[in-house]
Amino acid sequence: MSTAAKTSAHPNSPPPGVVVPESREESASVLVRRWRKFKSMKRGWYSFLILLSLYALSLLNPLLINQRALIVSHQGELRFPAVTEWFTDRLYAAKDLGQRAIGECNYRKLKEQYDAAGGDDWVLLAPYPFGPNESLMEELEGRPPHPPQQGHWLGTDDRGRDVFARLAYGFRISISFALLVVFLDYLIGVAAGATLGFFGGRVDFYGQRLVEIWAAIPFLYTVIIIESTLKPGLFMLAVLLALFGWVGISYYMRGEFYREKAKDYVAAAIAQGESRMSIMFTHILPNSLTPIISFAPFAIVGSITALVSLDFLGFGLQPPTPSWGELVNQGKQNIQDWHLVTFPLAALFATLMLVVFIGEAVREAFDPKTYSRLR
Amino acid sequence: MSVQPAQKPAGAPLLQVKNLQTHFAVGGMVAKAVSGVSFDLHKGEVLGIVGESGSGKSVTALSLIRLIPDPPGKIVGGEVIFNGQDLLKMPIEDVRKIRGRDIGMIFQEPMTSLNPVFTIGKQVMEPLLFHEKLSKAEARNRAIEALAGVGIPDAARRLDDYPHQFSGGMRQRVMIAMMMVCNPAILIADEPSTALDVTIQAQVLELMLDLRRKREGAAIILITHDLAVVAETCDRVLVMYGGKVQEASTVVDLFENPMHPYTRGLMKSIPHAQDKGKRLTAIRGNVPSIFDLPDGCKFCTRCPDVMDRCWTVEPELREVTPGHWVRCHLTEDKK
Amino acid sequence: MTAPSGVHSTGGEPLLDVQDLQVHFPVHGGVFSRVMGWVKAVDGVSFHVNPGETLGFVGESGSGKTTVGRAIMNLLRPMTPDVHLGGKILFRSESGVFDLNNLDRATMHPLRAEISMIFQDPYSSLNPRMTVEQIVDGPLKIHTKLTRQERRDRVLGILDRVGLQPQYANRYPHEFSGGQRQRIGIARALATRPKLVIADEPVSALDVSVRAQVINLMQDLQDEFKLTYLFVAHDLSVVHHISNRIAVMYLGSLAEIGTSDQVYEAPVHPYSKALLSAVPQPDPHRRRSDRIRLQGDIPTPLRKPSGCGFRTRCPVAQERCAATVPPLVDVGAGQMVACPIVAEQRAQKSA
Amino acid sequence: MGAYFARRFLLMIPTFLGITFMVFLITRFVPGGPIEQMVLQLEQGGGKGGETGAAATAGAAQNTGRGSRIPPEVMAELNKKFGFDKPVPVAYAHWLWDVVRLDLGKSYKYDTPVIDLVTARFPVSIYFGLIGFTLAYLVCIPLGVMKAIHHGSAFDLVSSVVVFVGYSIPGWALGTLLLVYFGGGSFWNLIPLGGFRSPGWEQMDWWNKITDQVHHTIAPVICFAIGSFATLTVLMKNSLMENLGQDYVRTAFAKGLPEKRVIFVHALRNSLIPVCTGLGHAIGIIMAGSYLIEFTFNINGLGLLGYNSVIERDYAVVMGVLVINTLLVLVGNMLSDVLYVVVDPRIRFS
Repeated sequence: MSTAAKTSAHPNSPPPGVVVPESREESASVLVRRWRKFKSMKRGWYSFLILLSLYALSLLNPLLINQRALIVSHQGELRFPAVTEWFTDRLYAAKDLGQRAIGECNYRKLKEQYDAAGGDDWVLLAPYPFGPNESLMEELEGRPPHPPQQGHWLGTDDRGRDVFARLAYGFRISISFALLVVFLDYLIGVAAGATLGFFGGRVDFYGQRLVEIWAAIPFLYTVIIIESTLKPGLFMLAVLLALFGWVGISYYMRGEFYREKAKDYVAAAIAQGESRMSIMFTHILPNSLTPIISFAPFAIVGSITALVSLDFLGFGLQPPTPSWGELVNQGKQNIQDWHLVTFPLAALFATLMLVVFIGEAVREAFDPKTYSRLR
Repeated sequence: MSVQPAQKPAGAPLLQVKNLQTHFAVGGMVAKAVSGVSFDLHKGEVLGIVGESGSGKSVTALSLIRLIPDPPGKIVGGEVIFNGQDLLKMPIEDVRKIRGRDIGMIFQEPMTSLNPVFTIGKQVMEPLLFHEKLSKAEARNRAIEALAGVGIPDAARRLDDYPHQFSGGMRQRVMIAMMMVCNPAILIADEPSTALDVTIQAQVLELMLDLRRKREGAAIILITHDLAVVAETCDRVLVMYGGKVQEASTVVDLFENPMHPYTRGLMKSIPHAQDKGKRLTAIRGNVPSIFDLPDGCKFCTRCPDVMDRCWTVEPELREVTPGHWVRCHLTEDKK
Repeated sequence: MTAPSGVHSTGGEPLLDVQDLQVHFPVHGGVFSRVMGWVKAVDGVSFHVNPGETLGFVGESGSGKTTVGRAIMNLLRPMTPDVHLGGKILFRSESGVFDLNNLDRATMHPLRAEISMIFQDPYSSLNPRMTVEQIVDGPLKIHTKLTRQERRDRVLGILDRVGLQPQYANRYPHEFSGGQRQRIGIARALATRPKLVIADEPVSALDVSVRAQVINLMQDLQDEFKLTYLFVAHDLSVVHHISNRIAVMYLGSLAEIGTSDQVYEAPVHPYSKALLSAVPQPDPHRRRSDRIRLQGDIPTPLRKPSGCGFRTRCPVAQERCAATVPPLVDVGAGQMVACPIVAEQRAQKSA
Repeated sequence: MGAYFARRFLLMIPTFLGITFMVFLITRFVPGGPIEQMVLQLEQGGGKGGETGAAATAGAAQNTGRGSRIPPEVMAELNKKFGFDKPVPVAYAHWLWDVVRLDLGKSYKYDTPVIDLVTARFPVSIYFGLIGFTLAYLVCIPLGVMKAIHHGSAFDLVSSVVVFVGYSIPGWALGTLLLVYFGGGSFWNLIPLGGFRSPGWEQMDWWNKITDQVHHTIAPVICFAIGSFATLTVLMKNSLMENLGQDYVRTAFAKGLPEKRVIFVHALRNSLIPVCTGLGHAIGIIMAGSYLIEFTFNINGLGLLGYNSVIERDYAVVMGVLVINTLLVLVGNMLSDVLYVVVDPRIRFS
């Protein structure tokens, strides 16, 4: 604490050499203190770091896990098939790179071909040179799904696609999707809850009735019906899930707004002539976000689960999008192929576990409760 | 060392508290909420414990019957002698037999201190069923009696009502009935009237004092922050600050001759009708957090008469005049 | 109503003249949440406040004293949908007399610089996410055209005046004790140099040793800035100490109003008498033996007794008290009492 | 309070209308509907059943464009049969009127009244759902109470890990794992691959009937239960711990009551309030779970019926299942409200 605080807390100044105990807490906003608290919780913090780096890494999937080569040097000319495909969707035909085949170039074979030829041409493959949607049926022996084996540690699915590649891409999609859904959930939920809680009265009464009606919709079945008929893409699916996911958040938000609105700092803001918008957004909103924020990781768990469940039922993202749920569905059809169920579920489980750990830590940081006991 | 009243009542004290220490551990810091409180409670007296927030008065009261929430609290030392036994060393099961039967306790918040899902009757009957092993019918009659005794109209019918059907004042009456239904020897009241309106407060305090009429020799410990309430109801008073008793004497003596600078400051802080219009004499500074108490005298940071040694040496609680105990270096010098 | 002259009263026109104020809160119920009844929190209250004086408002919980303050601040309509407000709240501003009860937001807005409020709870009345400077700067930002630096200087000046070091400006409310927080609240209330300050139980939540500091501070500031206070509290001794005049409220109505000494030393209304006799005295020699014990609880404002609200607990109640709501009657020297029975007794005595 | 229930009850009506109308609307305007299905069948020479599932749907969708080979009279007749000749509100009103008379229409696929299909499947879903939920409550309430009482102990920490794990595994995911590892694929053969009962159950003696039923019940019920396992346990624990810190608990101790009585009578009674009121909402959760778990274990319940009817565009059944599902959710919500009133006197008397 600064000397100023000292003089006020102790109007009598102590004689030299006498140390008066002081509060050690330094000045920091509520949010900063909560962030520090979160960081101090090791399990949650490390889970957060792990998940964050995995997600960051997965954003680079096209450079790490891809059947297309990173760099091809053909007749002195450098080409970057992976990057080109990533940003422009352009593919290189086999014959352009000197491969005797029809259609797109197979870079693994191209590399063998160049290496065998021993010329100046060379290929730099991705670290894991198989793509998520690439069928390996021609290269692998037997009928798909192939069990785990050398080069394909997690085996292939029923169309001969590499399971690891699909898992990795599925991770990226699952997390992105969940973040999008939760963001939309919060957008709708906060807006609805804040409106009801702030205006109260009749707005609240009839609004609440509408929300109750909405909440009584059998969510999963309705989504399945809509999914089966409209076949939306990733963004529309996220919107669809968000449309059914915001209700819980709006309840929380409404309650918080009611609670905060009754506090005198809001009365003070009205008394000094703040505008309604300013009261809502700069005064009440920041103070009512606390329980909502601590709720977010669990909302993410819910969204990931919802996506995987829908994929499992066959009503999720459109094929051939790499998807964990779709793999599990295949596994359910082929129960002798244990790897089709085990690996995606392990990935799902590990991911959710990390998020749950983060959630526990966030909750503890934002809403610490000390439970005490009497006897 | 224990504080004695000026005129020693006959017989041994009803309750003896010796060097009570209760600490709270929060976020790696330890707060010495109560550090070495000693006093005697005699039959038939009303002992007031007065102090501001953080003075340790409530924690002292709760520690007497070991109602300290753990974590974060812990009674770390001292003795509480009742009927020749140390309540702090007794098995907790035995303390429970004393709670509610021999020592009753009333809390500050009437709105939350009753169980919302049980009827008033059930809650008032419980001590009778457990301590006196009465039959349900007997207990019911005694409960009706007790409720009528605290001025609840139509008690027999209201027995089956739930707490939320009562007003705050009425709930506090129920609380008193519940804690006095077994006629305890000691009633500890922790700010029993603070949450109530003035007119209700007067009723509730009077009801409590009625206990002495009902049971001869019963004593009351009244915890409050309000010196006026002390003046009106108590026989003897302890003034607490920073987890320690700073001054103890009879009420008359304390108001006529306050010796501790803190007590004097408190008295001057209260507006008196005769001094209307004049500035109040305030104590400077703020009540320190119990985590940041000074090493020496706990009041040294705000004391108008502070001396160098006050910062380092904590004064002893000394009997300055018969029955009037003060913890201050200034009174030591006087002697 | 003729104005009893206050001690500090400068005479002339009152700063605030409240006429027959009514605040009724709706009680909703039924399938479509219709209004099923009204809580008459304030039911026909008239009083005035002279410039420079302090009018104390006392009463127990549910008496409506806080609601009066909030009605003057025009806080009720934005906070409570469907609230019914009746009567007039005439405020003498520099730019004329306004009825605060019938102003739209835009017209009210500039007046908010002239009336401000100090709240009871030093914890909930400060936004926990704002620094002290942001809090005190709030009203300045809205009501003045000062530059950032000018505002900052002014904020630091006010903070200094209420006894807070400038280093505190960047701290958050949770880093202060109750007394310090209340100083921040006072600084905020004074930022725009208002004329009228409504203090809603400003010292009730404070420790005794800090309470006196804040009372002193408020009195010093009143002298320095020529403030007029409407001081709402339940602690009679504090109200008596700080007020020129005192109004006693019971169940939404005024029971008695008069100078501070009149009400405190010689209350006339049975309720004021009971209230005063219930106040414990900090003097063991003056223990009350003559305490007037009121029976029962304050009725809920939802089911107010007919006629005089106090008759259910009143020691002198008669049958006729149930018939009509007693008006305030002058019982001499400007002391007004809403009880025909005691008023008649007075008249007989003096006759 | 009467008004409260009247309001809850009245609310069920717009809710029901809103949901059914929305879905009704959707079934109207999307390709691949029942007409296309019929057209497809007519083109293929009629006949019902045969190829089902996604393949048939895909075929139907492709065929929509060239349905012109069907004579217009036939098309008109088909349209009339499904009410497509009327404007949507009128058609909806007709449908609604039928529903009120408990006529949910006829499944084109099974050629049976929907109401019969639904009533036949309904007990199966409820059987698994109820057992699963009862199991969850039986495990979670004591577990939550134990965790609250021994908060911070080794037991609490270890069981927390179990709870976390449970939270991170969706029920159907556990189901597929059980099937792969214990369903006789490449590992153990302990549980049947699904179904409600073995074929030929009717002919078994009573002992085999029971063992067969239990055999088919265990895995799905575990999956049902795990869905609410974590939330329920944590809810119970937190609720009890919160109540143990309340003032009235202190009062109860101050009265000298034994610890057992304070915890198990005073605090527990209060902490069961949120847990009890969740019971009604459980019906909605059971229904949602039934789609996934009946699909996983191939159990012929309401969920699988709904799933298949969606795939086959059997809209009469889709609407029928939706009606039942919605009604169940609404009744469940109502039940929750009733329970709330029963367990909390504060609501009862206000």
